[in-house]
Amino acid sequence: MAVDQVAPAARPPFFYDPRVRAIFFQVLVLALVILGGAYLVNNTLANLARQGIASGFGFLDTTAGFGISMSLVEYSEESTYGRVFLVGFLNTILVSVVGVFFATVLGFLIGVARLSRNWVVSKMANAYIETLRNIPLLLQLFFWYFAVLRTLPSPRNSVELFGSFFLNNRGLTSPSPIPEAGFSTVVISFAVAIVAAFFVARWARKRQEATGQQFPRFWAGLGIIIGLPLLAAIVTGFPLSWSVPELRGFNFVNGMVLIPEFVALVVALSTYTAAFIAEIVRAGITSVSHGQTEAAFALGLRRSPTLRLVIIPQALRVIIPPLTSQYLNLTKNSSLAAAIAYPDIVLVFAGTVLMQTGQAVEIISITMATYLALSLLISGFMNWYNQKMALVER
Amino acid sequence: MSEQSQDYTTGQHPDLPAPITSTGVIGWARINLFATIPNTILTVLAVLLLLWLIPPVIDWAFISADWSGQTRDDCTREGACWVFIKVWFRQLMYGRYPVDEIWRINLAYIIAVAAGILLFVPGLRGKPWIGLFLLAGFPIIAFYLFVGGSFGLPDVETPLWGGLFLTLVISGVGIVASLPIGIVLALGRRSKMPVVRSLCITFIELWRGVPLITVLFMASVMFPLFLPEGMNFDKLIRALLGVMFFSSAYMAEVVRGGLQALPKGQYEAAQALGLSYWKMMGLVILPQALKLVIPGIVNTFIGLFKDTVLVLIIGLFDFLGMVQLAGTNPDWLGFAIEGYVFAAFGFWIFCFGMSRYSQHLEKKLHTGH
Amino acid sequence: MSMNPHGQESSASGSQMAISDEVAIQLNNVHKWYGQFHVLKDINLTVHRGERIVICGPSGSGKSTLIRCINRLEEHQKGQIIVDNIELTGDLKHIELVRREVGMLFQHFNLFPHLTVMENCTLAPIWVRKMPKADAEETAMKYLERVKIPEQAQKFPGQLSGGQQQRVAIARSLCMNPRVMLFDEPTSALDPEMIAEVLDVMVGLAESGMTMLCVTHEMGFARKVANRVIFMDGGEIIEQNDPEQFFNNPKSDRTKLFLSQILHH
Amino acid sequence: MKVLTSVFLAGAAIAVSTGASAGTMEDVAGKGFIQCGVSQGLPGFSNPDESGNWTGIDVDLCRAVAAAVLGDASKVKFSPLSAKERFTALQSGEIDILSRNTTWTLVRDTALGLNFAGVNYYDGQGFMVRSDLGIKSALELDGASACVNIGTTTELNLSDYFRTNNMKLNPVVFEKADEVVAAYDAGRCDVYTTDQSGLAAQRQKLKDPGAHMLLPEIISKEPLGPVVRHGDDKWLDVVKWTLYAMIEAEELGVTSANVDKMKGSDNPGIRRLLGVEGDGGKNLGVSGDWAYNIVKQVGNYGESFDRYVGPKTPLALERGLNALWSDGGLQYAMPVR
Repeated sequence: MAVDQVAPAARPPFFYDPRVRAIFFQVLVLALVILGGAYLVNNTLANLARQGIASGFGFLDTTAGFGISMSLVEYSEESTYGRVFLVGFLNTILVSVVGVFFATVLGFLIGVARLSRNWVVSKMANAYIETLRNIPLLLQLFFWYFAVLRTLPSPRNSVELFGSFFLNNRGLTSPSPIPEAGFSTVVISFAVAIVAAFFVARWARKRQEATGQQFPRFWAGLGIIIGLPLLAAIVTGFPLSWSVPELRGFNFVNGMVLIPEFVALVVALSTYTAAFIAEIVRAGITSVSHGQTEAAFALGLRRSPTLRLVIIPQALRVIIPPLTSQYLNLTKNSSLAAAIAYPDIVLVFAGTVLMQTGQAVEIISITMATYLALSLLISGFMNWYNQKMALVER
Repeated sequence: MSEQSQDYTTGQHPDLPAPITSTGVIGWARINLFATIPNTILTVLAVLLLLWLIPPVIDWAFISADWSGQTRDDCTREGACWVFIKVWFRQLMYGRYPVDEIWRINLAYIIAVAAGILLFVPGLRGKPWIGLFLLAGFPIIAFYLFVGGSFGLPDVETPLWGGLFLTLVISGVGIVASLPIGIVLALGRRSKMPVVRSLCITFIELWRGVPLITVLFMASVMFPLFLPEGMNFDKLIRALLGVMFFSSAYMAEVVRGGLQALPKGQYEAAQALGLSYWKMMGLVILPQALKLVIPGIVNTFIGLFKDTVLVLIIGLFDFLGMVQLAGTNPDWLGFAIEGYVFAAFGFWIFCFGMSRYSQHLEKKLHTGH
Repeated sequence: MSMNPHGQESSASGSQMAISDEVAIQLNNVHKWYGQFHVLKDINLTVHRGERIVICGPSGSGKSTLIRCINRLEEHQKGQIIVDNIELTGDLKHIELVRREVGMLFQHFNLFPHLTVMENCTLAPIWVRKMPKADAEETAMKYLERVKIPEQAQKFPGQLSGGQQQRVAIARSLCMNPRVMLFDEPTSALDPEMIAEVLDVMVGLAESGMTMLCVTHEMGFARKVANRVIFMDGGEIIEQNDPEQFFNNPKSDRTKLFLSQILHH
Repeated sequence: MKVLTSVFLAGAAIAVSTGASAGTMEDVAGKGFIQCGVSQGLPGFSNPDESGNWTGIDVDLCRAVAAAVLGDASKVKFSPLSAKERFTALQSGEIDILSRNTTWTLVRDTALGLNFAGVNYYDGQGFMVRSDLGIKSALELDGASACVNIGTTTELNLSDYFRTNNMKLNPVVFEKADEVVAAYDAGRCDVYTTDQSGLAAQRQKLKDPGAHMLLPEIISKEPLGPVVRHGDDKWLDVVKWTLYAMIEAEELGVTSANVDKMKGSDNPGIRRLLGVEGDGGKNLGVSGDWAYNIVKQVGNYGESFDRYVGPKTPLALERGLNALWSDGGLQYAMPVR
């Protein structure tokens, strides 16, 4: 049988052509999804129309008429529902950022303690991790809120700390700073100090590369960042006065207050997430093989540069991706605020506004879209970071 | 040393006991507790912390706690009032499920536990079948047992379901339903077809990107509007749907991890043997990938199990919800702490047990691979 | 034969086995790119039934890609690949048919670790050839005996040594009763003492008249069984000849350089 | 997969109640019971006992509707609903009546697609504070923290009141009533505000009810009543007239104890109400003895009130605004004729 006889193959029958199959299948799936979606949308519209339920996003301009206990931006009862969204959103961001900060610090501490050669410390860290991560966060939140709230005194019997901080069951009241003329100088000098510290570090690195001489850039940088604003403050005569809280009626006026809902939420979120971060940190550090330490020691590096230049960069590469997803979890978990009256987006927007207007579809969609956007932002950052690290790896 | 070594000829050194400072209790303590001065300080501080923390808790929970009685008046002592838990125990476990019908729940538990134990018997043949039964057959049996209305069992409405039972139902349905959906989504996400892939990615990232609480809100206030007039789902079913979407997105990512962990050679060898896509997946790839991700599945289950408490926010009385309900009963005010401690303990036992199991599996897979 | 510019294969005589006139594999002007990278450049090759061809060349020369195109693990973008008179196109049916007839061995064996040796061998016969289980097992046993490990049939691949695993892989391919076997560096992941046992099986296979395409650097094997050696570099076939001529009298400088590197080490 | 799908479908089939789109009336007659949305636990209005039996005046209203439509007051199933879910549940047809101390407002009556069928409790928003705060009036509450239920009219009234009186307010809002009470009890707030009836009910849930007092101010009108879906006039009529029948029965002195005897009364009003004369029931689309069934099985309005919220109950609420119009109250039944 000669090869020459094989004619160029005819086009395969369409049902055996993978491209045709793929297109057919995809069109089918897409059609099903679109049909399903259209069915749901149609039902929803019909339901809304039949019962005369208002729809659309016009409600965002309506006056809210209710108060919110904590707001980072100007808010009053006359503000609109749109403003309520902003207030809730910012409160969500605030509690997430603060929670992430404390969770990271606590998590790294406990993760390192878990690896400590001290038996008691290591076991205690282990007990912490195993206890906290195996109990639902909501339960812990109730504990921190109700159990701790009950033990705090009423405002009249506040615990006084340093003369101007007051702790009671309305929260922690502290003096609030009031900037005066010249305060901007201090702020500017702070910014300048950060830039300067950055350049000093760069100069130090360049010099080390060129001459081999080393320079204590960390301490120098710290000195600049603290020293320069301090100097500016002294020169301008401390242009900051404090509004000291005082008890009037049955609550404190003036000063600023950290409401207990915020404190409970931050404590619960950060202690819970810290348990997971601790495990991540431990896994990250143990993932760097002991051979790396030995190799660094054998090269004559001392302990601190070994950690700084060899171990930590490698451990971080393992730690950062799961750490980011913990940050993501913490942000999403902050929605539990709704259970303890912290005015986050779920409580004030998906809660109060939803009930006032009854526009469930619009409001739940906005809320979910907001969280989705936050998640995509964080995971986008994570992907960027991973790619960067992967490049470094090769 | 040098004098000693002279006594022996080469190759004749007997074993000497280790110095006392490196063995036994003292040696252990020296190494693990008092290696350096900072270490010693740390040890002392830690022990002080424990001494400050633990005795009051033990005293409250055991020594001065009340254990017997029927009413709150029996709680006379300083410590915890476990009578509260005792009186409410049935509700905490089964909600308001009719007393005469509770045997149905227990029967389902027994079947599940028995099948579960069989899974642990080493060397038993047909474990995959038991697994399949737990995932496919058992839910059907449980469904008819719990809901009733057929086989001569009286109907039990879902608003009566509650307590730990409801928690198990929600997390169980979530995990069992999410497995097949998650597998399909994971395969879709790795598909070469752009439309399928982007649909799967959208679905997965959508549910993973939002908190469960908003999903549950959506289930409770938005789903009803999606359905045509005159048709609606039970509130529990709606919550279950929400939980299913949510957990299948997470499951998809777990399964995808397993698919990615398989070397490319496995796909190629299967193709070279002439297996079609679905045969390759069903016979070669998925069996391996799923086995690889069992720990991940268990971890997802733990997460889901903990997350189910959120259903109390939409008014279902799960384990924690029932504890809260009991705590606000006018006859039993002031014992909320006992309730919360009991709930925490219950959740902890389940989650800790499962996480130990998953760690054990991970180790086994690690060595057995 | 006009399609083949070299036309040397008929003179091949490295082996005692007869070569039929029947064409098993035919490649005409095959090109392949990975993105912008041109991995296969105008490959023309005719393999007759019963021929045993060894392909060698430096790493990255496209030799693995070439044989992976033959059972469509890689898709070529230009030219014709015809296996057993079936042209490889997008047609799923054709791909399926070709894969049934072409067995393949991998560098890393690629046994399925979750199946026993026996199950590895019977998987494809049962599911692709729709063979009854008992028949499939009988066939599998026959080939396991042929690769000299019938006693390992109930073990899992993880319990075997590398050499044993590769022999199982050979048996697994043979169970499909292929007309052509492709070998992608079958011994390069093995410890030296295990290479011999795999090569022995391969020699046995060659002697039975199997059409074989083998990417390998085992030059001893090439001398012993190949009736043609192909040298590839930069995605092209540089030279092909019978082993005698190829090793003793290479024509191209690139071949000479390559041979000097692998033979004098 | 297939098995799971079928299980799910089986579950769905059982859980889906395919209410006919013909109307709630036919729907109810078809399925043989009324699905009634109630609060998750508010003593006196709707509260479950340990075995899941519901009691309260809101519950009684649903039972009365069942008695009128189905002739059997026990043919009711209750869906406990949170404040957030209640309207959706009604809109979507999950429940047939919402009887969950819901305030009648313009927005709810219009933009939410609801219809209020009447008022079964005239209430007003009040304040509760700790006695030891030494406060006598709500006007002294400047700067106070107030615990309140989320998304209720109460929350809005509270804001309005503080605004009009130029006082500063720190609202602390919770989703569930129990959480509001718990937070107030824990000292998180100076004042707890909700409908006065609610204050009386929730007060029982405080650790030491005696240590708290109600302030005299009533800052709002809170007419609470049953709600039905918009656009189903027939069903609206039934619910509306069920409520009126209960009030009318009290006006006429017909009680569950004497209703059988009253059937023989020669008072034409009573005869019309109990279906001895006229065809009110037929016009309403129910049986002629609908009102008889209501009174016999549930009782008249006054009986229901006294049973669950009146002075002899732990709530100890006076009739006040809820007295009959003839006694100086607001409860006034449209003539049943």
